[in-house]
Amino acid sequence: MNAPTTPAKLTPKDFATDQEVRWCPGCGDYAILKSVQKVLADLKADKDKTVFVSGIGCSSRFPYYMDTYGFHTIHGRAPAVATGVKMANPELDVWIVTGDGDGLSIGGNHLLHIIRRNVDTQILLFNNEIYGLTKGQASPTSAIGTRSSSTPEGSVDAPLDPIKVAMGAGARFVARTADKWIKEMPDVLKAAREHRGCAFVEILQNCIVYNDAVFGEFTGKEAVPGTYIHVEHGKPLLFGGGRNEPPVKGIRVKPGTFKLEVVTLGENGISEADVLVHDKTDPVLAGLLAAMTGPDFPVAFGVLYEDAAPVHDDSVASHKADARKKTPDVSINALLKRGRTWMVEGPGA
Amino acid sequence: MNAPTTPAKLTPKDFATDQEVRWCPGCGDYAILKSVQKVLADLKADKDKTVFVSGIGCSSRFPYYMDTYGFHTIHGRAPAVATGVKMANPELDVWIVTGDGDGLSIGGNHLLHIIRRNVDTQILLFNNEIYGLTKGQASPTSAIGTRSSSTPEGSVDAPLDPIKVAMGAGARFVARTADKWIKEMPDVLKAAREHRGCAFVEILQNCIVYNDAVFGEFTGKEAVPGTYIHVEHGKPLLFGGGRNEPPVKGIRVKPGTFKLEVVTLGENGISEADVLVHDKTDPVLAGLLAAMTGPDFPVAFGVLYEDAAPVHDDSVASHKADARKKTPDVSINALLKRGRTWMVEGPGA
Amino acid sequence: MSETQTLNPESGQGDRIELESAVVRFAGDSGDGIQLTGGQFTVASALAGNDLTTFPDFPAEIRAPVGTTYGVSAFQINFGGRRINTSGDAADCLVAFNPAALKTNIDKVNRGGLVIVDSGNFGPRDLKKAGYEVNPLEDGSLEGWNVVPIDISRLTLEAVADSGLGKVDALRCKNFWALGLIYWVFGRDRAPTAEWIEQKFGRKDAAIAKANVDALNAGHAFGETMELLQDFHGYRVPKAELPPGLYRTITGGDGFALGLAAAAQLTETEVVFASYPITPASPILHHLVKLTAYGVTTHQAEDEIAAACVAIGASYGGAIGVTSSSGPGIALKGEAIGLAVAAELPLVIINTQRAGPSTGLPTKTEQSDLYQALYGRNGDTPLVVLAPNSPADCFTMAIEATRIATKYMVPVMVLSDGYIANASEPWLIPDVDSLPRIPVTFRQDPEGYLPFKRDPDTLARDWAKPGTPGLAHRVGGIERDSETGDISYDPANHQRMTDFRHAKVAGVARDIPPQTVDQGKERGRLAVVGWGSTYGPIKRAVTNLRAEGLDVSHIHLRHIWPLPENLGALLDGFDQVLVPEMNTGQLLTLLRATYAKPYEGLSKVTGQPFKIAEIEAAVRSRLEG
Amino acid sequence: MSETQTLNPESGQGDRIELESAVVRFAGDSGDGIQLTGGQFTVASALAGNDLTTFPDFPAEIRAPVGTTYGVSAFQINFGGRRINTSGDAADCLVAFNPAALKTNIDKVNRGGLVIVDSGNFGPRDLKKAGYEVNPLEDGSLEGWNVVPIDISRLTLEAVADSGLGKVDALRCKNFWALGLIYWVFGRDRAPTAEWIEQKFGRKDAAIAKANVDALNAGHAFGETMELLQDFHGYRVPKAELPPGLYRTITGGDGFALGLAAAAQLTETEVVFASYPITPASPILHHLVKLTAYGVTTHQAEDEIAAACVAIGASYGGAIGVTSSSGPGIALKGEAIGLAVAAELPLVIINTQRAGPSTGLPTKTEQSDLYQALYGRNGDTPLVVLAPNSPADCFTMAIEATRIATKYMVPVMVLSDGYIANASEPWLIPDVDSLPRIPVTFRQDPEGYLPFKRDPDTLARDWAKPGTPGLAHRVGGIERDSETGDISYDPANHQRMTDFRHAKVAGVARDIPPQTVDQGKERGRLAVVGWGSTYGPIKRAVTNLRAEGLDVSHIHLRHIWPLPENLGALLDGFDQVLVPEMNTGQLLTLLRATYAKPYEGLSKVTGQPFKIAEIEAAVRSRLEG
Ligand SMILES: Cc1ncc(C[n+]2csc(CCOP(=O)(O)OP(=O)(O)O)c2C)c(N)n1
Ligand SMILES: Cc1ncc(C[n+]2csc(CCOP(=O)(O)OP(=O)(O)O)c2C)c(N)n1
Ligand code: SF4
Ligand code: SF4
Ligand SMILES: [Mg+2]
Ligand SMILES: [Mg+2]
Repeated sequence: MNAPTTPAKLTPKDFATDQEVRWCPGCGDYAILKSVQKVLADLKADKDKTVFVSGIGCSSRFPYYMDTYGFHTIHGRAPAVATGVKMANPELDVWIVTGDGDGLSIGGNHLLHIIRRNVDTQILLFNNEIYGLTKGQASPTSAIGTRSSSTPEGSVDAPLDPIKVAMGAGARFVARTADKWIKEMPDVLKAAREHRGCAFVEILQNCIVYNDAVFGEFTGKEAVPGTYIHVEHGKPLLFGGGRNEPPVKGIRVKPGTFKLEVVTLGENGISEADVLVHDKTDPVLAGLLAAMTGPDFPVAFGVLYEDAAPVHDDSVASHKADARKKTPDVSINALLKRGRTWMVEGPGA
Repeated sequence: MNAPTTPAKLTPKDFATDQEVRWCPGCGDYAILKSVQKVLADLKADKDKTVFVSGIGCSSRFPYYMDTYGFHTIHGRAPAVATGVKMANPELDVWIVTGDGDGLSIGGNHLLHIIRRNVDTQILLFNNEIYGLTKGQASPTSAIGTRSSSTPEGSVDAPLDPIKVAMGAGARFVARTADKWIKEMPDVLKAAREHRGCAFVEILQNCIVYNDAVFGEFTGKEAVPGTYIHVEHGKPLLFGGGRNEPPVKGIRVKPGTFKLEVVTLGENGISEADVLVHDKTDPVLAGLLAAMTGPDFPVAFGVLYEDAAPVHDDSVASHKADARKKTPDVSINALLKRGRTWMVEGPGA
Repeated sequence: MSETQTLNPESGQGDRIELESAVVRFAGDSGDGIQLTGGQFTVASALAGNDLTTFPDFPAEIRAPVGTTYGVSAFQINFGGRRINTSGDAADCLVAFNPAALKTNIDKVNRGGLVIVDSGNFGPRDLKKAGYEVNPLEDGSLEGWNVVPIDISRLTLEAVADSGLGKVDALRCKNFWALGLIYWVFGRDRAPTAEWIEQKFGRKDAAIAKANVDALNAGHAFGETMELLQDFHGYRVPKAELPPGLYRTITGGDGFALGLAAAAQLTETEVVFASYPITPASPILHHLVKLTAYGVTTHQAEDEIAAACVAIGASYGGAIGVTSSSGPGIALKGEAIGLAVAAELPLVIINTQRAGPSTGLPTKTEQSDLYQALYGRNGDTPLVVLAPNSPADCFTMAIEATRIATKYMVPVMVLSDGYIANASEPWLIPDVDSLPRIPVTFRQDPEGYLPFKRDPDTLARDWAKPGTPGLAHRVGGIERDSETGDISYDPANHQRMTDFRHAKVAGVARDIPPQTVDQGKERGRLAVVGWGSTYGPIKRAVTNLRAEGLDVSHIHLRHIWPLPENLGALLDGFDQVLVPEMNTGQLLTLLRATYAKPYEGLSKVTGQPFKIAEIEAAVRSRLEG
Repeated sequence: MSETQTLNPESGQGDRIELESAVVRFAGDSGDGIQLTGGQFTVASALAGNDLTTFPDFPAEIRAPVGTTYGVSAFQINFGGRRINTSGDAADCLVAFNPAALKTNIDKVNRGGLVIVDSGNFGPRDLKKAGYEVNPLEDGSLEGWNVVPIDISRLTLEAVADSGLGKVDALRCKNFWALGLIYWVFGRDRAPTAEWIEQKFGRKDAAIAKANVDALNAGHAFGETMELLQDFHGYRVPKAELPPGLYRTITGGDGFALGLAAAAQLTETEVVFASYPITPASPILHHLVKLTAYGVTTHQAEDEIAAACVAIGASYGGAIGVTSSSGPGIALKGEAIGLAVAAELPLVIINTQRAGPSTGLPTKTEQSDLYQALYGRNGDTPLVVLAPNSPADCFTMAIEATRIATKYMVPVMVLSDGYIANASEPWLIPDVDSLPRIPVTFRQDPEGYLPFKRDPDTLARDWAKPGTPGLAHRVGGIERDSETGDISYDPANHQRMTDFRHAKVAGVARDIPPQTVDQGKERGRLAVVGWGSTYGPIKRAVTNLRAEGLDVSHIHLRHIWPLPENLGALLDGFDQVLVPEMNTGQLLTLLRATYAKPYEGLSKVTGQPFKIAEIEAAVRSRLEG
């Protein structure tokens, strides 16, 4: 046949629906939507084989804006629904979109278990450290002291660290990016999509209405140099130079401890060679990088951890294949007759 | 008054109810029950101020056998019920008893959040790596390959590590013990009770009926020397000598990595001084110790991590105190009249 | 005759036209200060002695782009010289700040009504954003209404010209300009609003305060000096005859929050309120977090199941456990509520219903969770169900729920809805000290204590607080021995306990007021039986129909389960029974099942409250047909 | 006359006494192999041509200490030469292996019944463990029964003396010794059991196999040579007239598992079964995990909510999503089921009911989740409810549920219970190839595809599988436009969709068989209306009463919602309608609400099935009173 087999070049618009996008003007969700659409276009994704599954929240409106298959489910349960979708059809490329409330408050248990099972999906957790859709209550990731409609005097409970939770559940891919890292986000999303297994991506997202600017200092164009680091596997952990400037600082292990420390290049004879090289297969390093916060440390972005492990889809498939192999006759009639049976003869017999 | 104010010496029996204990003969739960009763007796606990809250499972029958206050709730929800008990009366000493299914399958979310909030309770998670009460299905901690009524061909999903999950949620006290460590368990339980905040204790427990002997090699009297280590804060990580024998091995950091390694004393010039000293305030070390498994490493028991942090009970209390301070008149009548009001005059006016 | 009365501005004679009641609606962008404007008009009307009901109509979106139809926020008030029962079937007067507001609200205005439009916002871009192809002010499409286009934006800028404010800030004053105009229309006093403005902005920014007051005065002056319509000199809405005393406004969310605080005081027992945010239930939490000093501890749980369990744990611990949510969240609590029934602990569950099924229409009202309240749990699991009929009644019902829950050691479900939650009405502030105390006794005596022994009268077991010496005991969800509370698999015991649970709830019927007829005779041709937020439209419809001479009575249930003991006999006195509900017939099912009589339902499931006219039509068709 | 017939051994004349049917009960420690013994007796009875029903009575504890009353395991079989409907009100013959078994089971034996006791186990320690202060074999307390103490333990040891087995292993053969004796009592063939023993143990350990066969033969020989009772020569239970064909036994768990596998084949669509373990529902999962090859993928989820959501996701993905649990677990699924109703996806939900409320009595049977099935969700959320009436009917109903779910794009709730789950009955194996196919079509054509456009007949929307080119679409729980499926807040649309959901489920009534009368006339004095597992006792009771000449009919519902279209008219033909249920009257509520007639209930909530005699008495009191 002469029909072209590779699809024509796709653009982000090819993945946009006709639905008006209804996030607040200035919401960080817009940038993430654009980025996901761009990544799918860049990767020439087949939109008929792509499914977005979400829970409930501002972030979870995401599927309505993606011209792919989509399921806007109920609060916190997207990982379970997505697992079912994959069980029905493992060939689908399934993305889960969730929020800090959806994924870590009501949905915490499902998040743990989809990660544990390593279902081959991408989880995008939009972390704005607040409940957006229900008008601004504190969320389990809200920093201590966050004033909100449910914590007018400031929240008191320690927040969860999404990446720490994911690693605690045994995640084999964890990454962090932010709405404002427009240039950097696509690569992180691509890496997540390429990873076989459950890829967990925390996306820091600004809620302009209820929790504005909590990530302002260390994300995007206006970020303060030294407050963030983009990590890359095999590259030294250098940062601090500002946009398009050479780095001035590095990270190394504080000798004799399990702790990291920030060093300044050129000070006390420190050179690039003294700086730790990022090894994304080291879970301890990933944990330490994820835990870095200001003012003493830069906040880390990029793929913090990736290491392959058996994938749920494959174990289900091989279990099916084994079963078929062991059962030459799969007719139900044969099945029903298995085991102890007896004949009752008719009255004529 | 001349009445004695210190209670007479208590014995474990003082904490036993008249209910016949109905676990299977040989179940590891008996030893844990004894140990808890002993600890409360040793500590002269006030049984009227002690509450055991459990979910559902064999393990969760525990409260019926403790002559204290007790609440056998519903599957997976004990942490939430316990939080409520503490909110009503923070002076109570609340113990949560849960299983690997109860606490990490259906109850995973509540476990995350009680730990995050640091509610001052002790969580005893009886880990038998199986669902006992429902007759032996695989649990989220079952080792890969576990044959059970729900996984006749062996389970395929990676298990959760309870301690890793707890640390992922930000636990400030984690410990591990086992039903068969009869001598060692009480100290771990005492440490948990002394800890202000949420103390998480994983107790390896043998289910003789559905998952017999999975911990046999490295727990109790018959344990193989070298397969286990009891850690103690400030003491070198030595092990391997067997019962009442001097240790022959140690643990140290593999130089230049975030990994541990086992060294043999006396080999290659290794002496006790080269061995790592346990620091229970180091979360990275705790994570590494918790993750140790055979055959290359011993399984670690004892208090792996402890580090104080603000406690939920205190923040609730201080929030209440602040509110009272700010509100001199707490009469409802005054409250109702706050804000915009207006008089409607009677017809006579 | 409807609750509201169509204006007839042409009839004016230089004097203000007297209206029995009027409905005013403000509509604009979320950023236009609509709710605040409505709130000020409400206070002014209350101070003018009117009875009133208000209802905010928020956009479903958090903050939509400026000028879009889905970003329109509206506020409606019905006020009058007689008792006001609803926020009005339709408006007599609309103030629309932009084309989108006009477009989405014009259908809510009675034909012939006054429509004031800020024509300064009707440029091509504004029209396009609202989806108008032609300017509706010019194409004759608004012929049925008395449309008054005023360039409010420009007039506001002029009015505050010497304030020193920049244009953006100056334009922010236009809601007060419009409010001033409407104050003139209805002859309202500006002083309290001016005072309020001073208080709110004065401290921070005197210039802003002054500008807003200037705008208010300018709008008012515009009304006085310009003729809005020919020979139109404004309206006069007389004072209503209200019981004398001190008043405030109250929403359903306020009612529950204040009622729970009052219940803590009346029981002298701490309330632990645990919930997870959800629309439209969250306002109760938002209010209660500020009432910690009054003996209410709040807890935002990780999910609804946890919230219910925290409340149950608190009740076990000796506090009054309360949990609150809306339909989907209540669905999640079903298993835990069963535990409270089994363990026989007090528990108050508040469901602010919204349109379902599933996520449904979160911001819209419905009464479709009655089935769930009555039956939404495994097992034979009876509990008590109450339903306030207005925002103020939420206060009363919070106390009543607490009384029943603690007296009978039983969960009580209180059904509110999105309308009650957000509607606001004037409330004669009660004297809580004069309300009956709710005696709560905790068992103290270890002698003869049996955890499941019952009070022979109420069938309630004793409430024994952990920490009490000598009362250590165990409870749980497995069937319990009917005295010791120990696990019991005995068949006869299970039957006995099932019967106890049933009889205990049934017995509450002896402890509630007999059902009265709200309006009309005790026997007759037709009884309209309602529950919850349909109270207002049914009441007004029945008033209207009775005024016409129709033989119809209104019975409104506030205690839904158990039903009042006399209800069956009462209903037997009517030839027909009509049950209007914002669901497909849920109370109807209960009544038919209980009394085995062929009562009829009137169902409306649009997410919108009943209109008075709809009830009237349904009754009429049955009595006149 | 009851389902079972009291034995009168004295009437023997050297010949076997002929019995129409008999009930035998085996009871002993969990370790005594009771269930296995019962299973062998069942096969032998089936091979002898009897109809039968069996019911295992497991201890609530996993493995209690030896000799305790709460560690007793029992097995009851009712078998006969006529159709057998229940496992029997009471036993005619009990085999008790120890004092605890005697103590807990003697009340389940008819007065005058044969009680065979292993007197070798009645030492002081054994008696004490069972809580006997005096040996009941000696204190005259068993006078009402024909007690035959035999030192089975000693006789077994003697019988297998030359097997080379140690004492412990040798004693393990005593169940076969007793079985041999019972085989003699009822004239059963030992050969198939001997064969089975060979197969089971022969390969691993020939000595054990031989010892068990020796014990079996010795027990039998003992019966032949010793006189158990004076002039007692055993019983003869004739063959039943059964439809000819190949039979097997089936439990409710088997029925569902095999039925779902058949449904996968009949629909040519994969089934994804997701559940979380819970008593008594787990056997379905345990069976299905072995049927992967037949197109059923199983998933043990982290909790019930996840299980429901995995099934819903699978249905969205184009498989048939099935989830299963028992009451408390179903309570947790309520919110998710609402999503399936809203998204209009097929979903089969199996509830194996147990005694509630809350954790209740997990191992005991009840029908108290009907309310929850019908009403246990937020919103107006109708779905289809079915109820199999026997273990074998679970097979049929699994297929019927799949048919309705996929044809109407709707959740179907199937209500089984603990009795059906564990009871076992002979089943004439159907030819699945001859069952009607269930056509499932997935939308392929992108032309004109509208996700919520409906088939005008069924009102079902199209099922469009992700992966299908050109059909990309979004669904969700927020109210959807009635054609495009996009979010819609339009009031009229919400009413339309509410009406569609209602009408779609109501329309299923046209697609199910009209209600028939199971037994008796179509009009008359009294109809007994049952559902689910009460089928057996009602059927036998009505048979008995009709034989006595009483004018009573039996109607049994298998389609509970919607109700069959003709049901109302059918019930109108009876003066009285009596609704027996193992709950406080849940079907009764539905019927009274639907038809507004004062039907009466008969409630039993003990965790135990109805006895035939209880139904008989209730009917009699109404017809004779
Ligand atoms: C069962 C249930 N509980 C509660 C809600 C209300 N609810 C909707 S979204 C949400 C939280 C949203 O927060 P997050 O997940 O952080 O998303 P965001 O809006 O911030 O993107 C809540 C509590 C619901 N829809 N369903
Ligand atoms: C809502 C609900 N789902 C399921 C069950 C059934 N169930 C009871 S205990 C249990 C698991 C027990 O496992 P685990 O927590 O490991 O305790 P163990 O018995 O092993 O001590 C399950 C699934 C239940 N009682 N309630
Ligand atoms: S509320 Fe916050 S998160 Fe939600 S759309 Fe608005 S800005 Fe975005
Ligand atoms: S089943 Fe296992 S865990 Fe449960 S009581 Fe028996 S031995 Fe213990
Ligand atoms: Mg958020
Ligand atoms: Mg377990």
